[in-house]
Amino acid sequence: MRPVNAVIREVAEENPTVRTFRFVPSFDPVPGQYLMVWVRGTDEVPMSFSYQDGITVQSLGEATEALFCLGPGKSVGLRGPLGNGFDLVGDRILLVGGGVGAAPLALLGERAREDGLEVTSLMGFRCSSDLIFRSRFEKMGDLVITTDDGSEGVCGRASAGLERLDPGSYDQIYLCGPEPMMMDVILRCRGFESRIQASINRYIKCGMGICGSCCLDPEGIRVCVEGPVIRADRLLKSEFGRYRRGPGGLKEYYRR
Amino acid sequence: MRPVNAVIREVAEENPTVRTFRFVPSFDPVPGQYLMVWVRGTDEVPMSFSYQDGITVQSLGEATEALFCLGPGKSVGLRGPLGNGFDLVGDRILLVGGGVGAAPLALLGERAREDGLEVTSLMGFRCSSDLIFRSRFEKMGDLVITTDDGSEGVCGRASAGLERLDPGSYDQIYLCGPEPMMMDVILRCRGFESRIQASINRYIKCGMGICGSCCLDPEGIRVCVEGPVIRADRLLKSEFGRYRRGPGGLKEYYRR
Amino acid sequence: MATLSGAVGGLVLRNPVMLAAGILGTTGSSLRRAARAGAGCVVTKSVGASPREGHPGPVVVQVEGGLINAMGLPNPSYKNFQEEIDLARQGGVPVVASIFGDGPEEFAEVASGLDADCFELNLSCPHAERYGSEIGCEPSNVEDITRAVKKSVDVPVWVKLTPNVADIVSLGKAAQRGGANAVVAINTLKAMAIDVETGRPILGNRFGGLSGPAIKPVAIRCVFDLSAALEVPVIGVGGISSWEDAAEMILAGAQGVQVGTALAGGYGIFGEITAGLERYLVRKGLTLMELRGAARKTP
Amino acid sequence: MATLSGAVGGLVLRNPVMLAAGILGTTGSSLRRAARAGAGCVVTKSVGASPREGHPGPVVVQVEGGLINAMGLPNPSYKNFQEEIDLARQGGVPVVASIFGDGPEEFAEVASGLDADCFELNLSCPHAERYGSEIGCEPSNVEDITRAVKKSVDVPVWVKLTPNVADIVSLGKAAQRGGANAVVAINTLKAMAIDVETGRPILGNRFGGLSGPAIKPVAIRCVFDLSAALEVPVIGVGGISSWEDAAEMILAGAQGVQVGTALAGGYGIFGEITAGLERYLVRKGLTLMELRGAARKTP
Ligand SMILES: Cc1cc2nc3c(=O)[nH]c(=O)nc-3n(C[C@H](O)[C@H](O)[C@H](O)COP(=O)(O)OP(=O)(O)OC[C@H]3O[C@@H](n4cnc5c(N)ncnc54)[C@H](O)[C@@H]3O)c2cc1C
Ligand SMILES: Cc1cc2nc3c(=O)[nH]c(=O)nc-3n(C[C@H](O)[C@H](O)[C@H](O)COP(=O)(O)OP(=O)(O)OC[C@H]3O[C@@H](n4cnc5c(N)ncnc54)[C@H](O)[C@@H]3O)c2cc1C
Ligand SMILES: Cc1cc2nc3c(=O)[nH]c(=O)nc-3n(C[C@H](O)[C@H](O)[C@H](O)COP(=O)(O)O)c2cc1C
Ligand SMILES: Cc1cc2nc3c(=O)[nH]c(=O)nc-3n(C[C@H](O)[C@H](O)[C@H](O)COP(=O)(O)O)c2cc1C
Ligand code: FES
Ligand code: FES
Repeated sequence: MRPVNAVIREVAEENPTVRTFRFVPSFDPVPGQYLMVWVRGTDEVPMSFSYQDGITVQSLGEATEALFCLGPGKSVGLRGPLGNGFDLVGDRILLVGGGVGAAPLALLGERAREDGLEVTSLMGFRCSSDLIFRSRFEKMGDLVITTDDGSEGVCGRASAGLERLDPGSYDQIYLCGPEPMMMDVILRCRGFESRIQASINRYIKCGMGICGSCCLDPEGIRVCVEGPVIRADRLLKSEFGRYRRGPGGLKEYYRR
Repeated sequence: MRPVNAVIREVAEENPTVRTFRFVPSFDPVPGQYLMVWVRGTDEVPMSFSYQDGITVQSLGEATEALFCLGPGKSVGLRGPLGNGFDLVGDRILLVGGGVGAAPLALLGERAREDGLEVTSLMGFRCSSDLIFRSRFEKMGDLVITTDDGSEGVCGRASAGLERLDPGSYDQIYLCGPEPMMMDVILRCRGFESRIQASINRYIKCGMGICGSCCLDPEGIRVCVEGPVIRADRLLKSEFGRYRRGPGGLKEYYRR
Repeated sequence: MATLSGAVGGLVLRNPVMLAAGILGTTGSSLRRAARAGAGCVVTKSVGASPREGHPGPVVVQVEGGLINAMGLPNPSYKNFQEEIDLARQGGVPVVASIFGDGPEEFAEVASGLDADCFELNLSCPHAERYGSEIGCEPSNVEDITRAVKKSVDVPVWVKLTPNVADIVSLGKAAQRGGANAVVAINTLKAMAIDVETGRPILGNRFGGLSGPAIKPVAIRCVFDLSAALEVPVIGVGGISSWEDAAEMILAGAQGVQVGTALAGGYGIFGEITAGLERYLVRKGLTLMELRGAARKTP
Repeated sequence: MATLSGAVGGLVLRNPVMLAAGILGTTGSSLRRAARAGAGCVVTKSVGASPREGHPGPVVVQVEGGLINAMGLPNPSYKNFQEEIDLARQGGVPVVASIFGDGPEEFAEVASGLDADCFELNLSCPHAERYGSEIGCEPSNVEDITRAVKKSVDVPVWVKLTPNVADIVSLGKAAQRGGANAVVAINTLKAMAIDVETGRPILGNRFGGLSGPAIKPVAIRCVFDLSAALEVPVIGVGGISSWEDAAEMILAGAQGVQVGTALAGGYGIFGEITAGLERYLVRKGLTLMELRGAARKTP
């Protein structure tokens, strides 16, 4: 399938560096699936669905900055929904997000509520002005917020907020956020890794499982098609949390 | 679709120059549809279905002779069913065949009987030893046979036998045989050409309506896909009966 | 209402969507039918100096995304072809005679022997010995043959190029030097299919030319490169089977497009493509001219 | 039970079905996974003298019958690649390092810097300036580069050829003269796709290479021609996505086959193809050797 032309219907500023783009047409994604967003003239980058018809983007570099220059009426090319999304399991679930990682979890939580599940959310941000999707998460059920600077909610990382909850009591935990934060949460949940699903970030180029850019050591999991949602027990046996690869395949280690 | 490999299951000698080849696999043709028969190493030629799984072939030249060298267990490549077959119309029908043109009519008549139609057949051959499918036609209903030399049935061409019948009394007449014979029948049935369907013969190469080898003047009817069965009223407005084209597109006129 | 009419390679056409050479082009009546079905002009089957029956069958084999053909240039020779052109002209659109030969003299002989609205030189058929791409892959041959035909006729001359080379642009430049009014790209890609059950090449001629959607990305690329490098217009052909394909080809730089293999779906294709193009131009508020080559202008 | 094992281009393989260059070949782990999934050997992503990030996206676009890619040879350079090869070797099959460079010296530098079971010289990538087919369409370059690499390593050297030329056989002969142990054909066809809504070339690099079923008939033809003309074995690649495709390629004359685009359907493709080939050989009562090039022997 060629990229589908999608017109930007609406842009919402979620915080100073994060915006939500809503498109026509809409899609039918499983929460956790992603789109390859072709910002014409710049690059094509992966973005998770935060709505059926939308993505929520943090401005980071060339492609995201170019996207931020596009307002309603402008268009992008979209390939998707791609990859394997989250699998809803059990009756009581916990969402743990960090920063823009809240995006796919918001869509997941809303889907879970529609299905009658009980949803608790733990969302970490750097500071109160970084908060996104507060009302979406509040509508779903309990929401614990953490901020690095304590300007809102619990002071500390999302993992700090975990102490206020009983993670073992949830049927399933869903993670999305910076890799060290996700690794931290997983390590604090040793013993029930198999009940944790994480949407992870790797360099996605082809999005169709052939170029090899997104593969996880040592199994060679193709994140773009077998992920981006992967169970924590598999992640623990992988490079996850230690390094990822850059666009040319060079390993980039996380600082400990 | 590439040519399907078909194994010859059985070869029956219908008369000294005509043989029936039955294949595995079988097909699901509308009577009147044809196959492109790839006699490997020689040529690919069109042949009408005379059975669901068979064709009945007159040895004429290179390809048909090469086919005659193949016995049970040997294989050919088949493309089909191709083209538009006969359309069964009404309750009482007449089949008029000449020589190996009896082949598609035998299959048609059997199908008509299954559907409860009344079938009369008029079949012309050169001499009694040329007769094919006598018992198939006899089983369907009335059968009038003509031979050019009078060695069996009515003496003369198939059209001569027409005088024994009341062609206007049939809901539909189905023709297949040498072009002058078919033209003769059609001309004798002026007034109800629109109730006559004829399976005609043109140089078929691609069998898919693109090469232009089979086209009928002056409308440009692509016999390979719009035919080989064409209604006589359309034929009367065409080159039919006057000329056909050879493999290079040269016109070959029929002697009158 | 957007208009599709305009000049294409020295002809004035009601629309830029043509019947490609060798497709339903052996008889005047099938050519006329294409014209009546909406083609902007029609190109005949390639005709040569003497009658040819073509290769033994199979002459076509379907493959994924297209088909391979090795018709072998069957034709009744130019000496028997004028009546077909005359009949085709009743369709009301220009009739382009596709011709082939083994060198400048034979090409000129065939062209001089026919009265047509335009000639398209087949220097690109990949499966006929001594003809087509066998001579057409050499720029000097392309130039000489183009010049020879230009000298012998006073209608536009188009040169159809083969993609089976490292540098199709050098062929286009040779045609331009020879005086071509347009180049046509592409003819089929050298290809082959083998029957797995018997190990036998399927085509009677063993080799053939690949056409259809499979080759469209190659054709788009050739047209893009040619139209960037040449002053004469480029006519795009290869895998066009929808208005989107035609638009893509025009965006790449084509002044006109030809439709071949897609005729397997019937003559309705001309109406579909022209109607689709018109709607598209209206929706975009663009003229055909503005569309042409627009892909080269994007930053 | 028919055996699929045998010598291919100087290696002894358990089966002749390989992972093609640039497909899931950036990391040792994905290469090892292909080996464990049943590949007879694995070819790495092409690596060069210095790290490259590749072209901006889109780097792939799906088209009818295949896809066009313009990855742009992203790779961490040979200096950072040995650990990937070492890990890949745990898959238990030979690891072929695909390498590229801008001339004989750079090719030799890269080859000397890696310990692999075989080298495949990428003289055919159609979308990286100064590399691949830009140099690989000249027989003299092919010969010189092959010779230079042969001198600097003592494992087999394969040369991967571009089909974007008038005469791929002359490239194959050049590789043979240079001492190649096998030639690999084909790399992708020069191609392009344009977005109809915006008129923009879709690939970040504008141009790319067409792969997948669309190009199989072209690949079959190249392999048929090469294997008829060369003494060194030919390894066939292009559009293979089933055992029938692999058989067709072997019938055309291939000693081994490589699978690329079909990996989009998952690693299971290796098992499917080898199982299918085995059943086919048993049914036909043939050995792999008897199958090879059988299409050339039919009358
Ligand atoms: C499955 C998946 C879902 C994602 N969902 C979101 C989301 O919902 N919202 C959001 O803001 N971000 C999301 N990202 C991250 C987003 O893709 C990158 O932020 C974006 O690609 C940055 O591109 P850039 O050109 O602006 O930055 P650049 O300056 O090119 O790069 C900045 C950093 O972004 C990352 N990056 C760049 N290109 C890619 C790529 N092709 N694939 C993966 N990472 C890349 C790298 O870590 C790089 O260092 C997701 C990533 C993945 C893999
Ligand atoms: C739709 C259709 C159905 C047919 N069904 C039958 C059938 O059931 N039984 C039967 O015996 N014959 C049938 N024929 C005729 C049959 O195709 C020819 O007899 C056969 O092609 C002769 O081939 P050859 O190589 O043996 O003879 P050649 O020596 O090549 O030719 C002998 C004559 O056969 C005709 N012929 C040759 N090739 C073709 C071709 N590709 N297309 C059409 N005519 C050709 C020409 O008139 C030619 O002069 C049918 C033809 C058509 C068009
Ligand atoms: C059956 C067939 C016959 C053809 N005959 C000719 C021909 O006589 N002369 C010619 O220049 N091109 C010939 N071609 C090539 C087409 O004109 C066209 O260049 C090619 O098929 C690519 O276009 P398509 O993909 O739309 O078919 C033929 C193609 C086919 C499929
Ligand atoms: C995404 C992608 C990346 C490729 N990278 C390389 C490469 O690095 N080196 C190379 O020699 N060929 C490369 N190729 C070409 C393939 O190895 C192969 O020759 C081509 O794709 C045809 O085979 P296929 O149709 O099975 O894919 C690449 C192909 C694709 C699709
Ligand atoms: S991004 Fe290409 S394999 Fe995953
Ligand atoms: S046989 Fe080719 S168009 Fe009918």
